[in-house]
Amino acid sequence: MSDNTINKNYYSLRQILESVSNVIKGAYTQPYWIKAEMIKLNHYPKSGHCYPDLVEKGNGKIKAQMRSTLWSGNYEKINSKFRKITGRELNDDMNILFLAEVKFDAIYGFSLNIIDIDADYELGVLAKAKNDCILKLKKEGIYDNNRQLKLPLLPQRIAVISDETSKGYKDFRSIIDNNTRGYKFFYMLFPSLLQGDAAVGTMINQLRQIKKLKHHFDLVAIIRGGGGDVGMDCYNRYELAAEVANFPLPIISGIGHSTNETVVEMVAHYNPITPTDLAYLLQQKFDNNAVNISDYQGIVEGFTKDYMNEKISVINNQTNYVINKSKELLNQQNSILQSLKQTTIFSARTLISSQSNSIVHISNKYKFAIQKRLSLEEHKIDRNTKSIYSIAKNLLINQNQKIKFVGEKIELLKPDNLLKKGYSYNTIKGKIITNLDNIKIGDKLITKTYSGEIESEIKKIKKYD
Amino acid sequence: MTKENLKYDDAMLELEELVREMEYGEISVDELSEKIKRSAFLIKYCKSKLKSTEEDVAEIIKEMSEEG
Amino acid sequence: MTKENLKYDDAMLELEELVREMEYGEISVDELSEKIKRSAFLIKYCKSKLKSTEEDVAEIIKEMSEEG
Amino acid sequence: MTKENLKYDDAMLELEELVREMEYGEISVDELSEKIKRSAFLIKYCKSKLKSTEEDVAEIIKEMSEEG
Amino acid sequence: MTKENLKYDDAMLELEELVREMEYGEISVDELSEKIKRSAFLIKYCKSKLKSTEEDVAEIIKEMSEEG
Amino acid sequence: MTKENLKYDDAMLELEELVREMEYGEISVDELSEKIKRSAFLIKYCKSKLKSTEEDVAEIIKEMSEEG
Amino acid sequence: MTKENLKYDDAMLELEELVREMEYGEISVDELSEKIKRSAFLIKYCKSKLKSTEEDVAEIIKEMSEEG
Repeated sequence: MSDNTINKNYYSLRQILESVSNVIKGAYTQPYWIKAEMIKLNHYPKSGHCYPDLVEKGNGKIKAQMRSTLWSGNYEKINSKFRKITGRELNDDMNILFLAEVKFDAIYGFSLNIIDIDADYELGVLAKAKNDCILKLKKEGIYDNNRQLKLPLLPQRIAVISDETSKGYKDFRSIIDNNTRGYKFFYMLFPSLLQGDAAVGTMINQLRQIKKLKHHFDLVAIIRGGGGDVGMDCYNRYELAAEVANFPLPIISGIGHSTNETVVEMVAHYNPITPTDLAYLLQQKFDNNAVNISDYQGIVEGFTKDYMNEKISVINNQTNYVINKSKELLNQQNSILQSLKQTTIFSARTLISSQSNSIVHISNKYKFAIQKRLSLEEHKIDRNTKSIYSIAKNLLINQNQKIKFVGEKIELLKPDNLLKKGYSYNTIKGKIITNLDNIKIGDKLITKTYSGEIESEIKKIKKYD
Repeated sequence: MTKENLKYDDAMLELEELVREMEYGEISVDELSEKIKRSAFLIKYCKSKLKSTEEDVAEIIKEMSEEG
Repeated sequence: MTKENLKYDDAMLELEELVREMEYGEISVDELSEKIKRSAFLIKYCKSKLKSTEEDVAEIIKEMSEEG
Repeated sequence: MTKENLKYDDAMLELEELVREMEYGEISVDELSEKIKRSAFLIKYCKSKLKSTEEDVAEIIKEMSEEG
Repeated sequence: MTKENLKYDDAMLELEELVREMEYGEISVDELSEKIKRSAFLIKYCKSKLKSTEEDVAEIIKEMSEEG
Repeated sequence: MTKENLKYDDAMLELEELVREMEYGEISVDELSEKIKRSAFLIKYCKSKLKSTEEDVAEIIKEMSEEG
Repeated sequence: MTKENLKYDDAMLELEELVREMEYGEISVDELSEKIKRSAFLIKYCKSKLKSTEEDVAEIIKEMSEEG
């Protein structure tokens, strides 16, 4: 184009710029939703306008860059809505989705006029950032670190990260300082911004300061309050959350808000939500301790009483036992002795009386045996005597009879007695005839009778065969 | 044989023999008288002997009884 | 045999022998008086012996009883 | 055996033996008096021994009782 | 065994043995006096031992009671 | 063991052993006095120890209570 | 352990242990005084701790500046 600069047709700058303006106006008839990173808001408080610097990066390099405009009227409207939805204000370093008119002005040149910013998009971005932060903490294994610290039983010495003017801090102090029970807290303020991006740095600084002095403190309280829900995003920031998670003292957060729990609150040792709650929590700990101590005191006192009573009663029991048992033992022995004595006496008496009986018995037996024996002998004598008498008598009687019998027999044999009965006998020559041999006829036969003799002569002799 | 020397038992024996002889008739009438005389003597003797013995025994028994 | 030397048991034995002899009729009338006399003596002897023993016993029993 | 050396138990044993002999008629009448005399002595002895023992015992028992 | 050396338990054992013997009639009249004497001694001894022990114990118990 | 070296628990153990012996009748009359004496000593000792402990403790508790 | 070196948590732990011992009856009379004394001390200490702290802002600030 440089070759025919002079005689070439040309357009005035205005013409050309108006032409560009027309083209653009023709091409970009409506506003467009554009995504970019707002690296600087460039808010001019005096005019109220903003001139956000927008860039688009890729692989670490800037791929597009542009300054935009956000007129004060829009700014107020957008910022208010943004704040309402996201809990943060428009600020530097934000990825935003905005509605902008693409304009070209001959005087002011090319511009993007931001007429709306999608707060929901920002919300998504924030949520993602928060989620990334949590994942990172977990991945690094520090997410639970602070919660795993042990809170001292008596959380008495408190490093407070807050702002002197913060309502939350005032609330906290008024509860802690005015506790009616006379609890003594020690707290020291480490002042810091409590919201907005800048707060991250100051809070980290103060935490590091406290870390150096950690032997003076039992815990760190992050106290914020009264500031509404704006600028809370700082509590989702990895740098701060990591510092909190890794902090060697338990961190208790009381940052009072109504939005979702921030990452700092998640990783903090405990999150009572509000400064008031935090103060009450601490006071509650003291109360618990006071109760515990007085419980223990009661136990110690009660125990001592019971213990002594028990020991005394054990000893008394043993004493009574020893006394009773000794008495019992002695009584027992006494009664054994008594019974042995009775048995001895009884046995001796029994023995003597049984022997006495034995003697009597044996005497009687003896007497009886003698008498029996004597009477037996007497009986024997009597029996013999009687035998002798009767035998003698019988003998004499027998002999008498015998004599009588013989006498009678002889009487019968006398011849005179036969003759008397009529018997007679014959004799020849004085001899009784017993055979006929010597008898002759003519012999003289004399027959003898009781009254006299008859003389006859034998005439005939007839012998029997 | 005198009365003194004659024993009761012998007298009885003789007596019994005499009786037997007489019973069997082996004795003549003449002897018979003699034998009868003898028997009478013996009987008398025995009776007296028995009587004296009886008296003795009675006496002894009486004595014993009296003594209890 | 005198009374002094005679034992009761022997006397009883003799007596029983006499009784036995008599029972079996072994005694003649001639001996009877003598034997009866002897028996009487023996009986008397035994009785008296028994009596004295009885008296002894009675005496002793009396003594025993008196001593309780 | 004198009273001093004689034991009660032995005396009782002897006495029982005497009774047995008496019951079984092993003692002759001639010995009877002697045995009875012995028995009487033994009985008397045992009684007196028992009596003296009884007195001793009674004395001891009395003492014991007095001591409670 | 003298009183000094005699233990209560041994005395009781001896006493029980004596009583047992008496109960079972194992003691003869001849020993009775002696045994009863021994029993009486043992009983007396045990009682006195018991009594002194009782006094000791009572004294100790009294002390204990006074001390509360 | 002197009072100084004796521990309450040991004293109680010994006492319990003594009581146990008594319960099981393992103590003879001969030992009784001695054992009772020992028991009394132990009881006295334990009681005094208990008393002093009680006083100590009462003092401590009193102080504790007074301080609120 | 002196009051200076004693931490509240340790004091409470020790106290709990002591109370546990008491509840489970593991304390002998010999130890009681000592244990109760210790308990009292710990209770006193813990109570006092509720109402006092040794921390000093000036000191901390001094420390801060020293460290840069």
